[in-house]
Amino acid sequence: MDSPRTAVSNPPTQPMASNLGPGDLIRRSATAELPPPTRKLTEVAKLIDVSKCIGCKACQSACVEWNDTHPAVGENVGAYENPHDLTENMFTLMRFTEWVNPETDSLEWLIRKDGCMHCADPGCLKACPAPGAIVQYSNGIVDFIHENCIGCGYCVKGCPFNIPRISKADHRSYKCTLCSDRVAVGQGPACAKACPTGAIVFGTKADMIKHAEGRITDLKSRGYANAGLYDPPGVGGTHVMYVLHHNDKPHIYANLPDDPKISPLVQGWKGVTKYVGIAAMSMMAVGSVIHGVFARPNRVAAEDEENAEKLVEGKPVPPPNHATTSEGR
Amino acid sequence: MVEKIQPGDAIHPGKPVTVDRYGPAARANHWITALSLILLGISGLALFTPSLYFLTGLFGSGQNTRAVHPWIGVVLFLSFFVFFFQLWRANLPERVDIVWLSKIRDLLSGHEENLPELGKYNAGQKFIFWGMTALILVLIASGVVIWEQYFAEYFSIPARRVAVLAHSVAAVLIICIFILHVYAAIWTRGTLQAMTRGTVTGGWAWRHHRKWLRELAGQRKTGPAE
Amino acid sequence: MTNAWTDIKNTDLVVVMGGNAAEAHPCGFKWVTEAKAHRGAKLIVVDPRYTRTASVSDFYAPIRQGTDIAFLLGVINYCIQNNKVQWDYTKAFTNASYIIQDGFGYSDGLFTGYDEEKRDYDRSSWDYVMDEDGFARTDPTLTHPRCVWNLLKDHVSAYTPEMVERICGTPKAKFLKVAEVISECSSPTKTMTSMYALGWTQHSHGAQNIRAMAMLQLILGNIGVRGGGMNALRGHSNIQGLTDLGLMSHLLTGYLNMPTEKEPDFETYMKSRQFRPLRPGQTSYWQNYRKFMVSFQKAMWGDAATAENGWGYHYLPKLDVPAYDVLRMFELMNHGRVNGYICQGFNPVLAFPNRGKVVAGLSKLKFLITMDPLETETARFWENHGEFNDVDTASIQTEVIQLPTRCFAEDEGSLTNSGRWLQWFWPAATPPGEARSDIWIMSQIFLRMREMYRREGGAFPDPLLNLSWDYHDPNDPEPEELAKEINGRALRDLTDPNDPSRVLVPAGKQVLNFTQLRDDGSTMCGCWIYSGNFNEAGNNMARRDNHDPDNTGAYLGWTFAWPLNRRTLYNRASADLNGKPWDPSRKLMEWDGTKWTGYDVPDIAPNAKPQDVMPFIMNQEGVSRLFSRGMMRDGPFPAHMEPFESPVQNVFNRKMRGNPVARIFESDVSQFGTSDEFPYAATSYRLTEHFHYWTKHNRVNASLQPEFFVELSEELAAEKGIQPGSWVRVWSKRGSVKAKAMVTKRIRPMMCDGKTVHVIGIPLHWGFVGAAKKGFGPNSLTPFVGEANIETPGYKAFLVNIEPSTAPGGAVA
Amino acid sequence: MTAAAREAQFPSWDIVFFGGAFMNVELSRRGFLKATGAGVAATSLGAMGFGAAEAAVAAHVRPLKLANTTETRNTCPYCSVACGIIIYSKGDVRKGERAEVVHIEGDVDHPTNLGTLCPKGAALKDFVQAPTRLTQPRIRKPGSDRFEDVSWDAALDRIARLMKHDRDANFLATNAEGLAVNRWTTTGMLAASATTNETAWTTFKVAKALGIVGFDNQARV
Repeated sequence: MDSPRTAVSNPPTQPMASNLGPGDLIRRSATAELPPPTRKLTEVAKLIDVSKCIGCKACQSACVEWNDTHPAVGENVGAYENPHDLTENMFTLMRFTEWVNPETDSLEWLIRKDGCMHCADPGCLKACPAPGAIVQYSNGIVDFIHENCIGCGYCVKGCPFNIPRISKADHRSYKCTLCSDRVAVGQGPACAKACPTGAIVFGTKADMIKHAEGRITDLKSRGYANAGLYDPPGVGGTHVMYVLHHNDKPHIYANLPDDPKISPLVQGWKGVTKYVGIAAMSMMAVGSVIHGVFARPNRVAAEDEENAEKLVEGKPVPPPNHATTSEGR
Repeated sequence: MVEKIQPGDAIHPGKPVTVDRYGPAARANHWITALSLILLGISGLALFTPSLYFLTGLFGSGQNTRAVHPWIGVVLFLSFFVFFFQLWRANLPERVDIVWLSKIRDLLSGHEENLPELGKYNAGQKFIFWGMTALILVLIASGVVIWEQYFAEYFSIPARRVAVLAHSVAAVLIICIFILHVYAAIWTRGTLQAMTRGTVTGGWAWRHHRKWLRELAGQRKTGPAE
Repeated sequence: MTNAWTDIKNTDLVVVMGGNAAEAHPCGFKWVTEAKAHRGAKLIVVDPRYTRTASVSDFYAPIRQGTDIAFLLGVINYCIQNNKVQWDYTKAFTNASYIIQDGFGYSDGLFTGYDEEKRDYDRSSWDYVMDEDGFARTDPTLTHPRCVWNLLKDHVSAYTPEMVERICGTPKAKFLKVAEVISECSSPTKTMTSMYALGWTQHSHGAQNIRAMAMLQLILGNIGVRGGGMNALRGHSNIQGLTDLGLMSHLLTGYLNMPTEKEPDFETYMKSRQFRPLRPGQTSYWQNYRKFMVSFQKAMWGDAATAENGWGYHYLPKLDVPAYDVLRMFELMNHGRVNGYICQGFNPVLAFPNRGKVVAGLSKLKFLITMDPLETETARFWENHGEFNDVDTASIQTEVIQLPTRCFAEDEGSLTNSGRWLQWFWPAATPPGEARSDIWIMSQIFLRMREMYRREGGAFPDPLLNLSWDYHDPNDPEPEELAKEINGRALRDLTDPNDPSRVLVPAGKQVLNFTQLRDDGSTMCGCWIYSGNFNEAGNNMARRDNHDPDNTGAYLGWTFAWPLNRRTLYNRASADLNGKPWDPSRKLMEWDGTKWTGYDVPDIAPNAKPQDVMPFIMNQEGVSRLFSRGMMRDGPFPAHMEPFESPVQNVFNRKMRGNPVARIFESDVSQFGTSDEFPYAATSYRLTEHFHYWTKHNRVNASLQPEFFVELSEELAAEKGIQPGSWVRVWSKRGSVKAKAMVTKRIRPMMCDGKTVHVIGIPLHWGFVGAAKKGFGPNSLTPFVGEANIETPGYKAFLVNIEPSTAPGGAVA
Repeated sequence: MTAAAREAQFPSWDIVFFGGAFMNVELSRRGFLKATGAGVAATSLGAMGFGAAEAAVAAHVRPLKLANTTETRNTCPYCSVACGIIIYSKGDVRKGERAEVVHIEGDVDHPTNLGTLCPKGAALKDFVQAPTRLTQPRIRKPGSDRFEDVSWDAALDRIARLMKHDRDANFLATNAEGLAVNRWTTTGMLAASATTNETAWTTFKVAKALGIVGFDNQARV
């Protein structure tokens, strides 16, 4: 079979050194001078073939077990999504949409696995104020380093896909790590390993694009003329990609953004506002200092004190400058 | 519009004359506000730009900084608005403020005698007062929207993005105003004691707020001789 | 399953009907997606609901639950009308050419011989015309008007596309599309696989649902070939094993039958089991019945089983009714005629129909013993949980003993999967607290009772005292010892019949497989079909060679499959009468001139010439049966029958209710509802997030699907004023449940016989213990009626009513 | 002994990651993961002078939680696809140690599931460790509203006594025609379809020898 495997073997039980380290970082939040990476890893990607997905939630289950999270037992609100949204305890979520295809008038149950897209240009990382709380490895994984996270929620605003969730318990931000700990020892992500139908596959990004092409050809042969790969250029491409039967309208898949980008507001905030703001505050401070140094202080003269004493004592003092004060009366 | 004498303002004859400008409560409040603003500035700047992130060290950690900043904001908001209700009448704009502003060069170059006589506050002080008021409203409102721990979930992410941008811009402006305020207080010698001891000298009042002094004198609003 | 899970990748068309493979068997369904991705296979789903399986299908057609026979006979009719029949296969490998007796006929929805009083048929005329040598007469030209083929053609002719639409509610165009795609698989180079489950079995006419599809598969030539077959997707991990091992009322191991009162001695018992071939030269494998039976009896009673005592035949209980199935047991319980009940890993309070009757029955027991790793509703049936289990605790006089058992992670042994693979597994964890293995518990009960009988005597202690129990540690037999016992061994030296000096198997050694079993008491074997599982080569169930030469999906080196490590049943049918594969690209078995070769273990003797021995050697005919003679109580052909509770009447016979021969207990007759009172057609099913009533104990699965709900269409919700996510009450003649409403486009009203039919879907995973929210099961509503042949309760088609409601009393959390 | 048989004897080694039963995995696939930040490249990392940085690495990427666990081949107990699973435990029951399940994952060597699992199988650990697992024999007396703990001995003696009492009272040795029928219809048994064949055989022997005819399993439900 030529379909990619999600893992080369069962996870090892022998201690193994992790193979993702600081030398592999290509971006680190709030860090201007990152040492250049010591090597360039091949980019990886998780490909989610929505057309193969049966919505079984094995990915959710495997994710919870691997990451030792504790999603709450909620209630049914008349939908198959459970929990009802991503949470700090549920890094991935099947989203279900009952969509009637207007062209064929037939029902399609669109099921999309939501979760971090591992953008090449990650908005979360851009927004993050805490040095090293969000890192990007040269293989494309965007990972949250929770020890460094301060829980400000800026990543939430930075993310074009509405992914990170802040824990109310420990005030740290959580999302899919692409199982960086597994990838670091030669394993695919837990969700991809579990996926019963191979709707989730993992490998190099180049391989995944190739695999997607095969899937798209198959879908086109089954009548999905607009089948395509979702690898949005607005965020520089992603390391989690979708094969969609209707790639011309991603929004029908539970509001998957048609053309995601980091919001201009966030760009403005983290860009021009920061630079202009710092410049303005600096100029203000520096201007004050310069003025203070070079201009004479505004001192009260002895004459002023005398005038004040005269006034208090009822003696004549210079009259008010009527030309300028009369209006105020 | 008649400018009222602020309660508590009074003249004490002597050499030099001293004038009560701020009572103890007002001064305490001012310093609470000032301290809050400084802490907010520090913690806010730490989260605003990575180059200042080290400032979180003052609060123990980034987590603490994130946690404490909004609460300080609440303190600032409350203390400032106590202040606001004390001072807003004295800060209402007047035509004289325009004249004063038009001659601001004379002020900066030390020719204050060319400026019109002023009441308790000059246009610069009023600008600071109203600027702070407006920005604090923007900051508290936007701050609530992005207060992750309690309120953020009630607002959409686009709204939060607007809020975080507004918060940043407002913060930059308020820091600028803060610098102006502090510098003006230092440059104008004799001012600081208004907020430390609560009094200014008669000369200071004569020089900077002559109308205010005249009014106090005219209303015989004099305290008992010491 | 006739084929293995891994074989599904070889198919061209997957028809999922009477099941929801993606939902209930996701990892097996993988092989459907493989077939789609790599062979361009198509997937068709026919179901009352647009299911998770439908979500990845190429074509979906709705069908009213319980009308699958009409649909399938419609497809057979379509194939015959359009000459889409694999003729060579049908003529050679089915009984199409067999001549049927003149007495047999069918009219008004009934076959000949119906006795309304007895609710049974006189089946004597449902048989072949025999010649003077006792062989069945045939007409290979298929021109004889009484040959099976012409009777079938006539029988299915009523099921036109219009009739299918009228009965099933499937729009004609959709039915025709399905029929057309299926009929293409009559080509020898195209195969179709049928994947079904309890959506077909849990009807009063369940077996006939399956027969209808099996017949279709036979005329398309899809049985015994790669990518074909009838694939029953079984529910529990070892349901296949427990059935194979005969843990049922009417069975012994390996599908040997329990004797009945009509068979007072061993020879009488054997007389009706001679299974003489019905065609000259055929192999009828059941002719070896005596060898298997004697070896089984020797395994049970060792030296106490002798030729003189019919190998301990008198130790075996004799049945007076076809079976003491669960419905009968609970009926008896309600009459106070059952005192004790042992539930080993079983939760009847949620599993059996008409929960009210189940709980009433349990309340009349003197004692109930439960063995389970988890809490069950059954062990706590006496506990009041508000609306969720509203019982009067103090009045329930049942003594309940709850025994904690190990679970899979702490246990060792083999499980037989749906594809008949016996797979060994090993323990990994220490059991919690004092949990003990089921083997230990059963041994303890046995040893203590045997000791009591030894000491005190009592009713017929012999079968107990003589039960073979020579284990290393009688208190706790090792799984491997038991597996060896199942495989069987020589009790004396087994010599070559042609050369008595040659010892084939020395005394005490394991037999190779069931071909070495004897009927003279010289061998013992617990379960003949499993024999070969643990022979002198070792534990074959633990083999882990996952080589798959030429990617056929056979995996002959992986564990052990019964029988004889065969992976595809009837695999000889993958080749034509000359032994050449129907599809050379999909070769399974091939006759090389002297023997059968290929990727599997041949289903007939390896040197049986292709023209001589037909593939279906478990049938006396050697061929498969389009006409099943008198072997099924409800007809030799399937015929449309409505569920007992149906929104519409049977269009062939408006007076007929349900399956005319299904057993109904008198007390249950008044418990059937009518469509006037209960207008909506309900069905029950499993969800992928849960496994029966186990995973509600698991916090992860509980969070993935936390709360009981029912599914209904937007149209019905609008009509009833039901909001999505709001509480509704659903009730039948037998009970009432409260659930959250899942309003969906995936269920649409259907038009059946001029009437709008609304479907309500009721999943089955909630109860009153565990991590998930408290809820109900569909069994509170379902009728107490069994399948006519094997008494599988019907859960898939019944009538309910629905209304907006409020949260149930008694905390949901 | 064939290789397969040997494996059968020693099935659950901490196995095959570096060799062994890889038959169904393309070797070429193993290449890419090394180059993608995956696996086994500790030496190359050291060679690049990052040996000292490894402590920092640990703080970055979570250390693999399966390190130093025991691996056991098992079969998912739910449906009859019978997926191969691997149980990772702390401690080794084969060495007589206390062992606790740390994680359960699909077995990639298994031909049917190829390492995949469904949402139930993927969460098996929480079945093994469910708070509602039973740990102690208990008895509910007639009319009582609670269970009481009892010892195994007491529970089993009681069961044997109850069963013998009922069997002796209601065993039908012969029917009306005097034919030996050896039926015990007043006590029934439901056998668990999730137990092993070996358990089933034990259960079968005991139940049929006792003459229990009200005997069934989940085949029908």
